[in-house]
Amino acid sequence: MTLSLESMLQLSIILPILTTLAIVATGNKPNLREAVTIISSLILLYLSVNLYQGIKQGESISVTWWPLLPNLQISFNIEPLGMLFALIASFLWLITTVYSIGYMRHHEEQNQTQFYACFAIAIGSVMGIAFAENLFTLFIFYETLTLSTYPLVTHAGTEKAKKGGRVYLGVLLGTSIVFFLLAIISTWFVAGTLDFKPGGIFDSDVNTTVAGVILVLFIFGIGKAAIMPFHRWLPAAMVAPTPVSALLHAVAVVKAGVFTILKVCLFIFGIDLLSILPTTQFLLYLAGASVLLASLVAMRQDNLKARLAYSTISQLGYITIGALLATSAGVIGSSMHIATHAFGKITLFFCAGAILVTAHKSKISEMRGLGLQMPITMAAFFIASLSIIGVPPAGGIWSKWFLLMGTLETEQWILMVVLMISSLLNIAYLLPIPFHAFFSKNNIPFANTGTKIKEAPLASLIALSITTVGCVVLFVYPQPLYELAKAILATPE
Amino acid sequence: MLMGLYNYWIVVVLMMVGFYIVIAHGNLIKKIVGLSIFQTSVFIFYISMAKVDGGTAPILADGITQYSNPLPHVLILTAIVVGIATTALGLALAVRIKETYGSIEEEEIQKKDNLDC
Amino acid sequence: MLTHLPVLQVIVPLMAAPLCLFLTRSRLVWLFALMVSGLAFLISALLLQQVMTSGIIIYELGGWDAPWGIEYRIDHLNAFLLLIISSVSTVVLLAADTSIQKEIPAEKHSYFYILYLLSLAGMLGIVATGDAFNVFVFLEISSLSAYALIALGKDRRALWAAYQYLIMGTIGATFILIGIGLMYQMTGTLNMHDLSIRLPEVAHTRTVFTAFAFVIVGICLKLALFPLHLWLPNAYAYAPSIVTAFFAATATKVAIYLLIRFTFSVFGLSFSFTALPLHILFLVLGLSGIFAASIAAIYQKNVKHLFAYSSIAQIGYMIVGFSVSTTTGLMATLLHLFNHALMKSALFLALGAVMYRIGSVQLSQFQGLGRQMPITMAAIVIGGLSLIGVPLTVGFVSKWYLILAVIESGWWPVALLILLGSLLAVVYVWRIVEMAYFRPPLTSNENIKEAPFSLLVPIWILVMANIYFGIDTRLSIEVAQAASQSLFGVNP
Amino acid sequence: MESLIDIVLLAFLVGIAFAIVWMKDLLAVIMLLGIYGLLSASFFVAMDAVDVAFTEASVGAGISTLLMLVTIAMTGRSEHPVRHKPFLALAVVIITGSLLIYGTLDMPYFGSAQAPVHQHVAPRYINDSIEEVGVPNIVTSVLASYRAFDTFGEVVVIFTAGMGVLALLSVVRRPKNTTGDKARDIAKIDLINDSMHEQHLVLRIVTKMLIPFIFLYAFYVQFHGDYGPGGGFQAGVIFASAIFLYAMLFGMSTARRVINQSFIQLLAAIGVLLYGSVGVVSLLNGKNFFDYSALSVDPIAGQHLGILLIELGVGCTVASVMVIIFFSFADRKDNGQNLESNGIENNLKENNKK
Repeated sequence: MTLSLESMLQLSIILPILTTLAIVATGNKPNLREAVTIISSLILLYLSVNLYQGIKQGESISVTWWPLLPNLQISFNIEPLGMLFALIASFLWLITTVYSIGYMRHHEEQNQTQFYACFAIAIGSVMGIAFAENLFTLFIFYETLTLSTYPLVTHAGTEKAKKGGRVYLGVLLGTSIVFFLLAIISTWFVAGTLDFKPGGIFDSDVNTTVAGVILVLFIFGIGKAAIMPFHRWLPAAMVAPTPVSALLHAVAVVKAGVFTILKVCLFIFGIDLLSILPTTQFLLYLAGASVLLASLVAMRQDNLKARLAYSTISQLGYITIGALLATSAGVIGSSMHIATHAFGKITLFFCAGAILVTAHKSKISEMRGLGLQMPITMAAFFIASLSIIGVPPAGGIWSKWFLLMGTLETEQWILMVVLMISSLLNIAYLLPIPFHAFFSKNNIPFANTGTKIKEAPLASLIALSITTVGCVVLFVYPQPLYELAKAILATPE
Repeated sequence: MLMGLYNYWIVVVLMMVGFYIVIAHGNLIKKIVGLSIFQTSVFIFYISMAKVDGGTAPILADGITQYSNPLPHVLILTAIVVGIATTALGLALAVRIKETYGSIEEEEIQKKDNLDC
Repeated sequence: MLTHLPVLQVIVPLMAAPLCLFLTRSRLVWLFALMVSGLAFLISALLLQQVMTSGIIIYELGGWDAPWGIEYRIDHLNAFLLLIISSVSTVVLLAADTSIQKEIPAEKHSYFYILYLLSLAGMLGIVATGDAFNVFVFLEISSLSAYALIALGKDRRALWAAYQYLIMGTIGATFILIGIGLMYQMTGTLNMHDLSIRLPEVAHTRTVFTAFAFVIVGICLKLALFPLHLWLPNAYAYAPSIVTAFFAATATKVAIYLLIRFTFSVFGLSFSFTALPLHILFLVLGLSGIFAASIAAIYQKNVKHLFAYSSIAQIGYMIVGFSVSTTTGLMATLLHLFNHALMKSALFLALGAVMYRIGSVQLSQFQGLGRQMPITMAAIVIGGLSLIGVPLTVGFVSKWYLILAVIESGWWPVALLILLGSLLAVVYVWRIVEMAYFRPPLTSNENIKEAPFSLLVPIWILVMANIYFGIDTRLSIEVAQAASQSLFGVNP
Repeated sequence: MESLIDIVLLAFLVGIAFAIVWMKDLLAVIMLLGIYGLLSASFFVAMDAVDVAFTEASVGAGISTLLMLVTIAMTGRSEHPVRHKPFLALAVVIITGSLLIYGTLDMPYFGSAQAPVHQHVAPRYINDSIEEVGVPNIVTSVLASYRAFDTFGEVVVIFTAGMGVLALLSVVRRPKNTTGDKARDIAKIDLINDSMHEQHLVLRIVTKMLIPFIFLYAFYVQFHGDYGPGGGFQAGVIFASAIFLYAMLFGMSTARRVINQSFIQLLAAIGVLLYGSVGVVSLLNGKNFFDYSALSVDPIAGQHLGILLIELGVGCTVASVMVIIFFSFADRKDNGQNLESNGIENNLKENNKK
């Protein structure tokens, strides 16, 4: 079967939507339904890898659909950053699917068909975001992503889920309608185009105040990047089933946010313009504050998922900082951090979910000694924590290294200190968890079960092992990732 | 000016009396009466503008050269019909309101509606 | 026959209405009315096509040339409106037979269809005509039938709402009549085109100014422009569902059409916007309408009330686009005219389905409906998303142009306010979503099933139109642009 | 002299209008409104608008007064005093009024032949209508030919009102109207008739004699509209008023037996259709809608025929809709009293006591 790269690109967006239909059609037969999901996620991964090969050979792949509004096409084009995002997303979708089959069945959740269907739409939207050729297309998929994940977040259907969903939708839809859309229309008005172009689309003599305001609108508008003060939706979304949280935090939603920020910084404003805008510095400090504050809040959380959520907010700040630094090191660091954080965070969430379904624990204080019961899970947790902190032998160190380089290059000393402190805080709030799980034997709430090993469902276990291995691989063999990240800036002008 | 516009000024007063009855009175029948006065006054206004000094009714006859303008007459014929149609419908509504609410006073009807809510 | 399309457009439903009395069974009357409305739709589509290819069509009634006779003058704007009205009417009628079974006593069914057709013909007549007084006559046809249709609602409050509407509507019509009289007095003509030529000579007079003010206020009453909107919520809430769906989509649109026609074509842009400070006036009224009505919508207990208030807010958007008075602004208004007709008819028709099954549209009755009537509720959700302005629905398209128009004029804070207004829409739409999906069904509603097929089909035709015209915007944008440009005197 | 009449009439109108504001007794208000209508009709005569005066007299003073009287018979005749302070209403009225006064300042003076209304459009009607339409009454030729479409709209408006009133007020006839019931109904009617005979013998006999003349007059007005004031609308109203008179004196049930509900509805529809079909015929003959010259070889003859037919349509619809409206109100009233006071018999007893 020889498909042109263009049709592969289109297929990778359409496939998940077709999958949705298939899932709904096969809703009554769980086995068939999940087989459909797995097969299509395999195909999607295959498509992404092929596209990646194409990109590596320097081919340019772009497709234009139809103009939604005059001169505003829905069109797609693959560049390295998008490719990177698409690869991560399609790979992790496969893993998450495997994981959720174990999780959902074990947990006996209701409405699983709705769950898988929305899941597939969400991935389709992510693909659309990753490959979008212009801001307009990106925005459309950005919104479909928000809406398709809403039923996932409120899956439980309880009063608490309703409240969480309210915040989730309120913040994401609110910021995107009020700020993001305004920023897009303003850009359209000022620059006359919305196409992503290396080096930006604004004229060199553009009024920097106006551009600066637009930048602020963008950063505030992209609520998915969870920059404080628009971060509330992330902890609120923790009411979702764990695979959803994993998806939100590692794969789809937050990554779509920071990805969009990177895209906007690089291809709408361009590094050169970005560095002279009057508001950049302010936004950098805001992101820095976000990093630090979120870490501090994370320390105070006893609920594991909530702690991980705040940790995510803090890590997203890193990526935003990298994008706003407007240096090559910063950009490389940011893009690599998308990948390394994705693997690290998804592992952590998988572990949290595994603990919940197996030991029915969600509070950190109750997890002492759990390592004896669930050694593989807790070991994976440990390695993933290292990746988030940025210590060998996990991939996180590389991205953090480049980010630090970026701050050094631009002599942003305060931010450098912020990053360092935050890493220390990471240690303080992540490492005690596996540590206590393995070594706090005195205060074991599991005394009656003894040390009998009772691990998570097999599917979940496989999934979390793979992502853990991924963390390590990213440390040992970061070359392809680095190449891809470097290629982002090397795109011919 | 006084003689030239006197007619129109009176018409304005008539219109406003009708308008006042519509918006200030609470009785549904009275409101429709007000509407009638309001509309009839507008008719008077139209007909006034059609008049020519020394003219006669626009029915062609020998020996007459000056006729009043027939167009406003035509318009007002239509408007009168519209007026009676509105009045009939309004009264029908008032009758039904009386049957279901037991009153044709605005305040009492509002009060009953508020109780329903 | 093609040359007679303009008059057929109005005459067909107008003469079909009395014919209904000759049919005995209400099912037959329905089929007949549906056929007639479908024919009107076909005619309007042909008309639009004719206008798009060959420009303005003039039709002299009675063979008398204007200004002595009455002429129909179809340009892009009219043709667009005719299409909106006749298409919505047809789809809504499709659902009528089923819906009115439960809302209107059987012996009144034929009157219902007669009045419906008269109302349709009245609105088409207002839009098609090029004569100011003829506007008044057809305005009354459509209004009188509207009062009666609203009064057919089950609740006794429908009577009171219809009465209030009658009073307000008649005041509005009389104001318009006064305005037309003053214009006639200063120019001697009633033909709109002729007026637009003769008015500039006397534009400086106080009489013309007064005429303008009266026409505008009269239209705004019909338009339910904030703060003259008080008649609208109850009228929409207590009318039979079919009537609400039809009027919400068309009645206020016709008033907006009149506003545009009188300010742009008859009085002329330069006069209209200098005689009265329309820019700032309509901007302020539009924005306050958006906010006041959206906030009121949030607190409604009756979902029909809720969407009625939302309609007032949406009128605010159209008025803001109008107040910008640039080609883009007007285009945004026209697009929203079309798009809002699609949204609201879909939503109110879906409420009709709920009414059919439950017999009430109180918000509290929506508990658990997401499970019991999933297809209907999905329609309401999509309609709601469109109302919010989510991409890939029609609501997004019009909002996009509105913001663009506002930014083009440099009114940045207004853009922000408009977007904030959309957030309020999120709130009121989501109240329904949460009620339907996050609560268990009421015990009294346990046996509620999905709405019958005959209701779902028209609802989903409209919902699909909401999505289709949100994705393929060529038709609506092209027509709106052509209409807007021709009003500004630019040759498209 | 003319202006004196003018001033006196207007002064009367203002006086009556203010009196209506203050009156609390609705019966008096309605009578005053009737007088208001009559006075304005007289004013229209003074303004040379004879056709309008005719219509206003029959409608403003006649039909609408009658309808209002029937209505207050059902709703009660006293108005509650206005409790809230009418300052807001007063302010709105004063602002509107001042705006209008402001608008009058640049108006052409009353009666001035130089006014634009007499310079543009109208001259053609006055000068050429006799050649183009061939009817001496210019109002008729404008109404029925130049602006025939407006008049068609007017007929439809009245038809709409008829349908609206029916939709609102039509009384559900019980299907169990078996022969026995019918017999009882007839007996009831006879009972009323007898009692009426005793009471209003003179009135009834006079009415019986009058009715043919009223009909005759209606026909005269109907067909003479081309030459003098009058036409389908006025004729229709006069025709209907004869029927009202009959119904009032002989009782609704008797009137119902003479005039069948569905028949009268169809008649209303036929009027509209007759009017419209004249237009359709001209369409089919390849001319524009309502172009009467298509109706005959000779354009003027065509105009005459067209005007005759549409006036007939107008008369037909107006008369039947007026009857429909009046009957609906009157039926509703009887029905309401049925509910309140155990049927007609009680009323009869009351009447007999008097």
